[in-house]
Amino acid sequence: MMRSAIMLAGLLAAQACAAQELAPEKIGKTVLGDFERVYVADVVLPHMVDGRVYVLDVDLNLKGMMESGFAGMMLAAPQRGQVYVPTSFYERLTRGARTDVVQVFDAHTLTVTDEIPIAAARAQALTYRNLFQASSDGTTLFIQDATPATSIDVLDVASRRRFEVQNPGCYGIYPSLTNPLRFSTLCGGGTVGSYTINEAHDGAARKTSAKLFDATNDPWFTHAEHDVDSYLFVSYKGTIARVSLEDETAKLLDSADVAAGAPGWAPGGFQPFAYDPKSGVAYVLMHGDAAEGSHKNPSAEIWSYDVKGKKLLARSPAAGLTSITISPSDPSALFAINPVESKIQRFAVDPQTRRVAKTKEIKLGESAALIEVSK
Amino acid sequence: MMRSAIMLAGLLAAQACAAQELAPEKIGKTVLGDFERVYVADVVLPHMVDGRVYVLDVDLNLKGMMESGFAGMMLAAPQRGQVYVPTSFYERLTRGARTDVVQVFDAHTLTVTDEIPIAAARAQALTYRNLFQASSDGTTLFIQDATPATSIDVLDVASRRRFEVQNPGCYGIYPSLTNPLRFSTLCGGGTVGSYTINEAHDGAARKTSAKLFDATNDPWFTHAEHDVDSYLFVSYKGTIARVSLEDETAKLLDSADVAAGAPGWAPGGFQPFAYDPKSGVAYVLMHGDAAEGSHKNPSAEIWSYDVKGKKLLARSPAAGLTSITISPSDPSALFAINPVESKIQRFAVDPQTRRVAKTKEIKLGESAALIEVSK
Amino acid sequence: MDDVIGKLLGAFDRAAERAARKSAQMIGRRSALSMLGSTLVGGALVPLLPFDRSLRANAAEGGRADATEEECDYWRYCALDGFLCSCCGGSVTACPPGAEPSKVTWVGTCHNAKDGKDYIVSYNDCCGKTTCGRCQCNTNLRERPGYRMGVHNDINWCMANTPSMYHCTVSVIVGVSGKG
Amino acid sequence: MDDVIGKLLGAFDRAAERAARKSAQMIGRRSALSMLGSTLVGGALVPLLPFDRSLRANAAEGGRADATEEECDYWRYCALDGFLCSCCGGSVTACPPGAEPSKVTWVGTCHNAKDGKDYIVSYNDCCGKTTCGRCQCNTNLRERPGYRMGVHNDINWCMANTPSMYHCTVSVIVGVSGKG
Repeated sequence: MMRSAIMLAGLLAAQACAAQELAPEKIGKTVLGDFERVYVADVVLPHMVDGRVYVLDVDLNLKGMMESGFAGMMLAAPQRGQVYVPTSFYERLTRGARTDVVQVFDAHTLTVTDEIPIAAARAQALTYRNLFQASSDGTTLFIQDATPATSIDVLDVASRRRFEVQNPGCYGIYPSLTNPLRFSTLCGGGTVGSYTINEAHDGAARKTSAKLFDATNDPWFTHAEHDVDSYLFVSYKGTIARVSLEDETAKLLDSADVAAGAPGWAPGGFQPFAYDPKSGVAYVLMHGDAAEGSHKNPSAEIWSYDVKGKKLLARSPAAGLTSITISPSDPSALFAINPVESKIQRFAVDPQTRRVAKTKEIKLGESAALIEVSK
Repeated sequence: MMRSAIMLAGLLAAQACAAQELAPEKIGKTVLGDFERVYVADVVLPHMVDGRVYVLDVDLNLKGMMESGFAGMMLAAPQRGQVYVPTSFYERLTRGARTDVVQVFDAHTLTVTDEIPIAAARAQALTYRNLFQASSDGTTLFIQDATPATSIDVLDVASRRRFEVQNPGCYGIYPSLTNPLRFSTLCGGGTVGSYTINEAHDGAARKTSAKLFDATNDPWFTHAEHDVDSYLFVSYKGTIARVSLEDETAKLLDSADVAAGAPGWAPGGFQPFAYDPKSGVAYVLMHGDAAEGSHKNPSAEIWSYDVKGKKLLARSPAAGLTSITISPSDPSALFAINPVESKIQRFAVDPQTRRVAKTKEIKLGESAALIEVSK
Repeated sequence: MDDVIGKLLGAFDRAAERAARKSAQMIGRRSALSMLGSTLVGGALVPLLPFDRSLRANAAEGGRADATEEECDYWRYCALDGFLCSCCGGSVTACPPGAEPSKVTWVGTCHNAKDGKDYIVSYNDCCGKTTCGRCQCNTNLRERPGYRMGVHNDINWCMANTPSMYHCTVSVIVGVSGKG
Repeated sequence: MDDVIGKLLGAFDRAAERAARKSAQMIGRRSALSMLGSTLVGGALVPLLPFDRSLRANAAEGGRADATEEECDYWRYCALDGFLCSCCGGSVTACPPGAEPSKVTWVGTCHNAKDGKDYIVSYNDCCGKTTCGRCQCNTNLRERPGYRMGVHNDINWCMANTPSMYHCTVSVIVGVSGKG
């Protein structure tokens, strides 16, 4: 096409005045380099068959997108230069046979280079981080199923072998930070179930923790953050719990109350907090007039909370956010989803005061719920 | 599910105070009756895989929807209680093998009851009425193809046999109003090509009219309206041409100039006029400051024009419309798409003055382009 | 009341565990589901309501008394995440044309200001049509994460239907709450 | 100029007619297209420009001189119906990651206020990704209905690509117009 277009342009140019005119151009294609990416998963509720994962740079320039189909999930695998996007396809868009696969996107071309078939039982859910995770060494993928009975599919990426473990009454996947054969799940009784994959890699034994939280009165959000050696969970009322998932049985290490001394305030959203392991500061999306049923309310403020020191460092106005994350390479950069204004926003953290201020935004997304920063 | 839910409700009710409480309910399904329908085809440009045809009653209550996939078309077949919706499906939503079919929807259940395979060559275009039509007796469907070379697929609904006729340099399908074996097409040279299907029903000879319009300086919109025995076309500058497509060769019968004496005004939109055969009045979407390139501009006014008497009867303010149609059963009811406000609107025609006034509207549609009223 | 729920919740988990043992040879979720059918689909999911009612806030409680059935504030919609079928060609309790009620559901407990009672509402998704897209609501009274699946609303409850495409959500009264 | 276009337009139609005769046995459009390849895909579509330039209105002509490449008023976008690739991870002339330029295109003739010249712009759709959805433009200078296909923009110009999914549109200068 372009060759002949240029020939043609030559023909036309011959008839035209020659000076200073713009030269004929070639159509380019775009391949992404190795910059740090902000991934925004948008399930597009009004058109759920057409979900997508947006790819931005840290300056919030949109660099491309990946198709995530109907209620797809996403997980970046930067060490492989890939992004995993499990989803469901139907023979006739909304009807006919259902096929579930993990689409393997090349992180530079944003094309699907591979597809791994999975059971048509994966949770067709809003994009929560902990419904689709990888083992600490990246060799194994964990997929939350719900039919609505819950189970977890354990998929070896290289061999594509998979097996299923039941997690009845439990939900969410929290891989051990050090042991690639171990992952945990949150259970409705307030316990944590921890699975250890057997040597044959075809099953996993489960051990249940003591009761660590009150799922009735103050449930934990399923979103969790990593510290260096432990996970942090936050509860509807604002308790931050530090939990070790490294042993056969999960253990509560510590807890702190973000909202202590601030009645009526509580965390909210789909990804209600981010955590900076270096400074030990959590950034929590907080709303006032908190009440039963307000746990997905958008933020009024971002609270900077010293988890180890158990101290509220700063409260910064930041309206309309339901998901927040932090750059692993630059802990002064927060990224958030503002579904009220259909925007993705960047915030800068003042390293002294830990106050947070909006520095950039882009109009993007319709039902975005998950935001991740990754090389 | 409902049975056991009701059992359960019984159980619970036994524990509750008895008086005046709402009774347990059954989940219902909805089947549509035989009312006159307003069909609105929306290609949903921001999510083109998820096009839909909305079904409303004439009071603009939304009654349901039909999936029209990627750049689908629609044609009601009320005598069969069906709606034809040709579209394209891909194995993996946006990639993989393409399959084109005519989906046959039951007009009462809005489910797909049949699928007729067609060539993967149909024009994946904005929903223009004349890209997908039926013969006067309803037995044959005509599908405009574009690869971009243009052809028309002729499909016998009962036998599903089809053949293809080329219409190079031409576009659009205008079935004869009386002869089910004849259909015409508009050509870039300003002529009309008319096809007559042979007795074997496997080919069609084409005859080309005299030059009827100036495709360079004042092209006809491809949207056309029926009179009793002829078609009406309108040009970019506002000429309404009456054309007979009943014979082997198309003939211009008459023409009139809607915009005569109103410099700067011209028709615009995707479905820029409607016509009432009983009164001979056309309702034309008109915009001011008309210029080259403004032919899809939304309306500022609706002009009521007596086509036979060649007289402008009324100018009524009606902003933002790009498609308009009329009820076949009630020529005082106009229906229009307002993409500026994402609304579907109903207008009443005053039978004396032919002035038009908005009477109802519903927020609906993202990229709706075609609106049809049908039993 | 809590006892009833506890038992049913327990039954749900025990059924799933039984299924798990039986499906040790990896027979696939569909089979597991059909085995669960009689307990799970047959009702065990409906009455999960393990929450302290004292937590209720008036603000979130009863919606607006004058809200229409096409508004998120309508009293029955107190824990509804999705599109109202009443805006999509159906009604509060009926799926729009072409859509099938979901076989499994989540529930809410909503306060009806008119009679002062609390009702258990089954939120059935309507399935098999493309997402309606109109009247999107997201209310979460007593909604809980997926480890309390029967009161979780951030998942496609058409999951057990074929096809499992989500269209919109109805709100069906299945009973009055014990404390109503 | 009009002569050149007339010849090319004629060549397009003749090629299509030749293909039609050859495809009398219903060999399918894909084959017909590949037969057409050398003339049709090879360039005949580009220079369809059969319009009286005197019709031009200043208002619709040149966009806004200060418009950015992410605005519909940018001068090259004078007949662009679709999403700007410059808002989707590509640029004015480059497809975003994963998208392939369309094999066939429509053209516009747009006035560049900076040098006072009119350029022939090829509007290539970028194909194979889901619709971008950002920066939707609909400008129609010298746009014509599908019977002048090479200057028609209400159709998916990914139609000859596999897959034919539409993502966004680039605007590529292919030459300066004869009257520029």
